[in-house]
Amino acid sequence: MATKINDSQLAQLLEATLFASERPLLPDELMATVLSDFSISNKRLLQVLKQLMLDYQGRGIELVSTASGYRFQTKSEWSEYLARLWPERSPRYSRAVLETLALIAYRQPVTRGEIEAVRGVTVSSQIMRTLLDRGWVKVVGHKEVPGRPGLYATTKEFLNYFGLNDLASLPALTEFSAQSVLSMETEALFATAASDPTNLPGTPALQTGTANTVGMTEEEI
Amino acid sequence: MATKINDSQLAQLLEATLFASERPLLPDELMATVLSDFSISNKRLLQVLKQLMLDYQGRGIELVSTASGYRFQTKSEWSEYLARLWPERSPRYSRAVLETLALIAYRQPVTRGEIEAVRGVTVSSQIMRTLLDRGWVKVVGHKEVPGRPGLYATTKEFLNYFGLNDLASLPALTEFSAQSVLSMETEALFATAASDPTNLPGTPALQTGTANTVGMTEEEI
Amino acid sequence: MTTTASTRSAALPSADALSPLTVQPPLPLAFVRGEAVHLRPDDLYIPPDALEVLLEAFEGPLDFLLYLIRKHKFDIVDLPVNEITRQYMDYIDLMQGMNFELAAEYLVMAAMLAEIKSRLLLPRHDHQSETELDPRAELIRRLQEYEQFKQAATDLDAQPRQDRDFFLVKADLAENFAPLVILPEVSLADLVAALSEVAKRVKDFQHHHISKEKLSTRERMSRILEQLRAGQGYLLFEQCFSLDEGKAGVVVSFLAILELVKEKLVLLEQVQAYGQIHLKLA
Repeated sequence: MATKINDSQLAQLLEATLFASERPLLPDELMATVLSDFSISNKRLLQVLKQLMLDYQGRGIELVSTASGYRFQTKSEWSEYLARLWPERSPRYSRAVLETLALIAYRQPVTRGEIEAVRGVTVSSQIMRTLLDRGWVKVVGHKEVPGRPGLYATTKEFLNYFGLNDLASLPALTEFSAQSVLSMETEALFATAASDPTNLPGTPALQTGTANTVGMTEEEI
Repeated sequence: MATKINDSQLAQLLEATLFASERPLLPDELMATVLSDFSISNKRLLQVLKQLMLDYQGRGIELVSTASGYRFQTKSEWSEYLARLWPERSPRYSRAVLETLALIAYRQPVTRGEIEAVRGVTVSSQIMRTLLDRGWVKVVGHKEVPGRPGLYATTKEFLNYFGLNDLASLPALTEFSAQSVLSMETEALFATAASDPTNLPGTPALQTGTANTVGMTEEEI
Repeated sequence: MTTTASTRSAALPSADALSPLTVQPPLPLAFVRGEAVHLRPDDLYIPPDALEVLLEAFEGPLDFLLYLIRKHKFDIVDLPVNEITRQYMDYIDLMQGMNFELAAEYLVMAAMLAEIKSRLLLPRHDHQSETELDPRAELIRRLQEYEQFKQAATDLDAQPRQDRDFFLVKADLAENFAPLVILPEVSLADLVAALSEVAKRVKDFQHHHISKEKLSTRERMSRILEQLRAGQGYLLFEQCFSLDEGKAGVVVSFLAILELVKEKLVLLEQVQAYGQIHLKLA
């Protein structure tokens, strides 16, 4: 190609350039690099760029003009889907997070101070934020003591996530008070769960306990 | 958007995806990520991709299918101009590198010794290093002969880099028959020599050539 | 890359031009097989590195032999060993005469050519079968094979290549793009394990007998507190009960209210006897 270029060719060259470039390009930069062989007025360049913008209406990407130059970008309506191309895996929850969650589940409604009293360590704001952001716990009220601390409880999403109908379906812990028994029972729970994954929660071992308790409750009424 | 998506929207989403992705994407990968919410048949996906390819005819970029999937790339007619944006990107490769690469591509898996037997010269470690560093070849095993030499094969990156779907898309090996004509290269050579009798060693013409060749050798990788 | 190829090959004629036979200068600079080699004819200057460059122009003895064959329009399968050997030797001798260090492969090839030539010179015996291998056969096969890959290398180089013939493209992401974060998985077993960890650490934990009833009550406590918040801090006593939950539900709600009052989270108000009872956030 000589020093002449028609509008269609110019549009193609600009398109290829702006897509291939890692950063936005200003008209001056285009003139100084890919267009240096051609004598193109600034006005014509801007016209062709404008036409390019129109060409991409109704497509999945658009040509935009920013302070640092022209660049192609994806249309905002597809961002949600594009996010799935690069999912970020967040790290596993720490023991502190799991313990806090367990205490909120079993002792709700409960204040942070009460959790700290049982755990024997401070519960950081970060831990509470993690559980609140996950949508598993929420503040259901405030305790009328100095400072009016928030009372935390688990949410419906918490029950849904763990496949529970209600909190009563959480594994019972009454029988686990003795440490040795506790670990054995836990092991049994895991073993049963592993052999029959469809039966969680409420593995046979657990169900016995549950049935007893619930049964008793009903008879007591 | 629910689980329904029309062809135009699908084309837009694919367009946004393939432009946003840093690497080519296979239909399966598209299905598992951006399209996971929709129930789209493989046939429909391929149809829309084909339509997208057609949409970009007459533009500065094109949608192509490579070994690692679909990707957009600039049309080759603009490479001369685009190269000005990244003068450092396009290294030249020596004949030794190219012959070695060709032997690995067509004869894989192949040992260095086997390459040397065909080329009639030693294949330097530098040549193998260049190809390995480039990610175009890799050691896929070892030949069970004394010394257990490495067996070389080409990689997916090699195919992607050369815009190929698979090894079968490589140019067919030329069969040089008994009556094989002079290669065009050699013919051109004689034409030049004949038309320019001054083109003897040491003439300015050769010197220019020499300078070029030497310079090139240094640039070559 | 095609430009590179042609630039390279443009230097090739010099190989022939350098042949010692065509130059007629007064002062030979070297003697090769008795013949004078005049590297510096009157009107020409040879750059000292020209021969070296020439050597580098070939990818080895096979490449050079191919060049000689093609130059003389010989047929590979009809390899005229005498002529090729003569030319090859001239070249080698010239190089050695110039004290250039030749790659060993060139000398090996010279020896092979000499051997083929001598075997061809041997008188053929009548009893030799027609099928006996032509001493040239192996060399011809290698030349053909090499030529094939030499061409393949050229073809490969002509193949459109990334960053030379095409460039990869990329669009930026829209401003509203937010990465998808995959949250960690937790199992019920993890929760039980976590609680048992706490239990192990805290001795008096065993005094907190957490039973099913207790749990139902505590869950109901949470729910009532929520209802209270939704109702601006007030709730009718009856609103805490739902008939379709049956007696069990009523009992759980009642226990929850009592517990809430006990924990001073909720106040009960009754303006007049037998009047409506209100729950009020403490």
